[in-house]
Amino acid sequence: MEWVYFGTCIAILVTMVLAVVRGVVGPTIFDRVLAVNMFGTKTVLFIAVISFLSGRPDFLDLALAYALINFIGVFAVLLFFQSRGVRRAAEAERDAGK
Amino acid sequence: MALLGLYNYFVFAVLLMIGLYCVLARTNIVKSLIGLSIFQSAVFLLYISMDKVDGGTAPIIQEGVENQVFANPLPQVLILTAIVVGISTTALALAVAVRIKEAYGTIEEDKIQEMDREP
Amino acid sequence: MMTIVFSLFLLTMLVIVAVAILRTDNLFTAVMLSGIFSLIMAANFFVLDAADVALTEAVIGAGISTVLFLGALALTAEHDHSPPVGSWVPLVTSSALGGVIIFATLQAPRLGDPNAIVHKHVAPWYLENTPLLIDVPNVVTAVLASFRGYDTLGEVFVVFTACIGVMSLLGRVRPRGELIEEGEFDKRTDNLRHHLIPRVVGKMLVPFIVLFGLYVQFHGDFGPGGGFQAGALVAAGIILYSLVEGGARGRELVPEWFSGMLVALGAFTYAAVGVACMVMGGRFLDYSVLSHDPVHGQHLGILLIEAGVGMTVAGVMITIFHAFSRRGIR
Amino acid sequence: MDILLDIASTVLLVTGGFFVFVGGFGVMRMPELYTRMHAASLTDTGGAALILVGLMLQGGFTLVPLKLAAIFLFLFLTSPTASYALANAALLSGVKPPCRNETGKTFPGEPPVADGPKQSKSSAEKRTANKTVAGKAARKPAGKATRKPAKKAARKPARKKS
Amino acid sequence: MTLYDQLPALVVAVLLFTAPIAYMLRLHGFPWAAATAAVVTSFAVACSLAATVIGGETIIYEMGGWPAPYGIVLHIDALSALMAMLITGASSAALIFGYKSLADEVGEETAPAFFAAWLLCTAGLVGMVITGDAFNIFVFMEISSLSTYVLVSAGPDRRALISTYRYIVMGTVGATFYLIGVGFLYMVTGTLNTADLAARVGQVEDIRLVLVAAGFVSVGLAVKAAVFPLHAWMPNAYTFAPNAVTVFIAAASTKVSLYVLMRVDYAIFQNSIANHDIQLTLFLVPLGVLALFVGSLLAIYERNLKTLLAYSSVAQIGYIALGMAMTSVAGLTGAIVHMFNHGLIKGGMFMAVACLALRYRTVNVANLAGAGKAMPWTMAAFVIGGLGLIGVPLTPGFISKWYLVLAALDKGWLGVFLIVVILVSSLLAVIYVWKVIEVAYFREPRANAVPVTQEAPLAMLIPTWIVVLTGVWFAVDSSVPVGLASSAARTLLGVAP
Repeated sequence: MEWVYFGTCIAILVTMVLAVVRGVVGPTIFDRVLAVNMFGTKTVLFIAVISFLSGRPDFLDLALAYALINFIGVFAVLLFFQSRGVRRAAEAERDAGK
Repeated sequence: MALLGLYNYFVFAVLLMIGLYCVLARTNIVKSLIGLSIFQSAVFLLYISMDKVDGGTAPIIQEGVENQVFANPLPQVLILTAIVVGISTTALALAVAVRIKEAYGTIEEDKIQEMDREP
Repeated sequence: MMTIVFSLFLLTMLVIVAVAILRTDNLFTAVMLSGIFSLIMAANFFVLDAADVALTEAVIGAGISTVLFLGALALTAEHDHSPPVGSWVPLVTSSALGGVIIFATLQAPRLGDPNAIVHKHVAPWYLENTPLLIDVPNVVTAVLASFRGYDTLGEVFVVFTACIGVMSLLGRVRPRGELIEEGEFDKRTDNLRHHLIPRVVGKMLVPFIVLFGLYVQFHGDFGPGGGFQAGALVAAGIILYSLVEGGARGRELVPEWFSGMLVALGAFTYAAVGVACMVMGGRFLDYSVLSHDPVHGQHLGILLIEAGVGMTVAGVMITIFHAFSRRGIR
Repeated sequence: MDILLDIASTVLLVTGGFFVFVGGFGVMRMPELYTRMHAASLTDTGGAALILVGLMLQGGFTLVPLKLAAIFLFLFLTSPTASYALANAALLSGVKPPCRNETGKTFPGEPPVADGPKQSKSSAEKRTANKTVAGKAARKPAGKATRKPAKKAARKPARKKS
Repeated sequence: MTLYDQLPALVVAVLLFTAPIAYMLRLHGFPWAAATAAVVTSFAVACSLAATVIGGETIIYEMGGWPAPYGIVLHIDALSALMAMLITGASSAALIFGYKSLADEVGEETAPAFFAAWLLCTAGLVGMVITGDAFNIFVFMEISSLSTYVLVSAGPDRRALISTYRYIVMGTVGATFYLIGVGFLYMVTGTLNTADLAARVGQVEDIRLVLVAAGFVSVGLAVKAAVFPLHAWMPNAYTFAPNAVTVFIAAASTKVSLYVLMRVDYAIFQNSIANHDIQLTLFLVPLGVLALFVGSLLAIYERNLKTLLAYSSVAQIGYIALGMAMTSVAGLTGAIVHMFNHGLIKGGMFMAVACLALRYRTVNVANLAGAGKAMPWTMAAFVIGGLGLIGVPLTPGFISKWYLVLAALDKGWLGVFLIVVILVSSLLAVIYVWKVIEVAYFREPRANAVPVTQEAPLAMLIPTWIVVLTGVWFAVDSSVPVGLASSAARTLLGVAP
């Protein structure tokens, strides 16, 4: 069973690398957000599998925490874009007023 | 193989370099702060690399399991402290950055320096 | 062996991400990448058997830090206009630094060496004596709260100081029009109320996050967790609510006087436990005197101070978040 | 019995790992944002589900499968929501699926499509609907044009935006 | 356990305990009162500790009742008691002094936060000097630094913000360097307790990591202490902080980092690294000499009085570095006495500057014309402080320079060179002090300037003069600081008293 876990871990790790590459390459900022989100999910899985691999399944709490936390970041990003759109519109209006 | 066992420390050194370079070379305040947090994270890596023991597991004692090898709990405790210290510094510095933006209208240090030079 | 393979992957990614952070001019990208950076770091901590640290790094580094950076970006600027080529001083300094460290660590014990001095001197004592003297399964909690409780006291006060600082820097402006009509909410930019799915799912998750935070708080003696992680998780729950429903609603849920009070009260609890130990005839922070049975006294002390830590951290994170989000309303 | 469980979870884990990898590959290779999102979000949920169920079979009658179920539930709720939120933010900011780029010749600087938010909202009424938007976007450039121009068209406006 | 046994913990505990209370109870005037009461109590405790340890004994207080290498212990000897006295004394003097000026500069709404930060800053500094644990020093260093950032950023000018930012960056980098050094030390010894470290570092076979650790710790602390090339954050931070804050941090905060540097270098590395005294000399003498010249010259060309004094501090830190570099009892005594005396001198001078700032608003030297007549008492205090900086006999500066010269006499040609340097830099100090005196006493105020006729209020003058006279008293009868310092120097060097 160990080797199956190990293999799964490696698969997840490779995916993580791919996500990181996407995050680094971009090109849009949304690609990076996507990479962060995907990376978060992969981390959850990675930790879940590894806690079985090391024989301490009681550490699944961590994976749970990651799943919850990962979500908040995406919300913050959404809010950020929303307020940025409004801010830019306001700036444009102000510039037009000049 | 011997070098592989030291890989953690090398990465620690590289991250430290990147962090310090970012702090020193960038004039943008927020960017410098991101560099500063990398710089601090690198130190976490140094400490946590020390705590690992071969065949060990996290230092949480399980009932009914004999002869377990545990990782060293002390560096973990220190780094728990250091992480919280790090976020405190970052939060404070970001608050200062926001105030700087409000007071100067920019967060580029070189521009601020120019503005201050004019009487 | 497996550890080394995993570490190889994770650490290399760490370096790649760090270089990318350094190279990008877009601050938003940098923040996103530093979120990834924290997650990799946390995964690496977990691989290196530091479960508590991994939890903290994930919650604080990837969660709260990202939110704070985004809040600050919204209030400052998104682009880094540093001149592309600076002087040679930073480059030389940092390369010298790296060179020195690599030179020195060539003699460091390899990763996981069981004969390293680190594992021979103080650490075994903690592992042996925790079951006898304190009797909690999580040795990290025991060291954190009791053996090195004074450090943790200091740390709580560091967080407290940060909160004071952020409040005195960003708290002076009173927001105008805090009382808002129901209809006004949808026009404001600091909430996600018109996004149906995120709103429903987000609000649904808030109680679970808070509940999970409480679980981490009180389960910290037995598994990874404790006051810091719990405080940060509870704060994350409240922050999620504020993101979805807007800062004003968030401040209705947890008023600022309450979170401020929570901060001071938590720090006060910790210091008061220390003083109480002195009054009852022990040393500062010597929980053994709190009860007739030393081990039971330790349990009681750890419970109390972890509660203090949790309160402070939760209060601080909420206060800081509110200070940033309120600043955005003009 | 044990061996059956082992085999079952091996199968699940291996397929799960494969799914996850395919997702990562898709995110790497797909030509533009929405298609990548499609690759990521589908396999995120699918691969995660398989792996978590595979682990659940190994957990025995303890708290462990329960925790795994909780993680599973959370991922199932949060992952699509996150994808929705992301797609919405991208659309609001003016990153458009390439099909529109080819026909309408939109260019950077133009305000976001007027029906952008509305459309994504109506499509969000059903969780799957939002995926089909991305799915269509993925298929079109592959079917119509050769791959390279589609890639270019998608990247050009995007790069300036970012 | 009697109260007497608990004193070591009380020095810090009182301050930490009061900080949240001062923050919570938002009554008018309460935060200031609570802070003052706590700081004065802590000062009293520090004095009684100093009385206990002046004979050369050491108090070990086990935090939480856990013995030394496993738990954290407080370690109080003559040196740490002296420093604790200096810090709490400076803090209480500055608080009492600042009752009026802080009320102007800080404002009612931020007062609870400000005074809580003040308490925490004092607690952090005291915690750093009395602890016997290398990592604990880091934690308390961060408490004191974060609260100093808060205090500095409370300054009225917008430049206070950018100075705070630079201070944060430098301070964090310094603290992180220290943390790296401690990490390496832990790697080779497996312990964090300073006494245990000192014993075990000597047994390390391969010295490379220890050397690098020593380097990191020293550089990190040098940043915090504003030792010459790393002083960049200091002048602006001093200039734009609220006046009472400048009094406090100028008197206490950099000294604490110097203290830790001294402690770590002498207690831990001196015994374990061969030729460490030569390395220390090579590291500190050039920096000290450069600091003396560069600091003094910058002070001569500076127009703002607060910045001028800040550059003078850079120079004075050079003296302390020189004293440390000489690795002899006399040299160390000189360095320690100078930490104490410079705290008194600079504290008094910044108090006088704060009085001037109250009436003149801008403290550009050029604006102060006629101040000698308008504010005779304030200027007199300033002049006495200035004489102390120069090192005129019967002022505190003389005692410390005397010991430095005595130490240099043992050092052969290097010593002669150092004596020349000390003399020249004293002459430079004459120039920058005279520059101020000349304007204040001998130049007529400009015609269009608003005439200042009022002396500073008594509530500020009395603390100023108390500090100045204490300085003079310790110069005339120097037995207390010199006694504590030489006993401390002997302990550090491991020489029997």
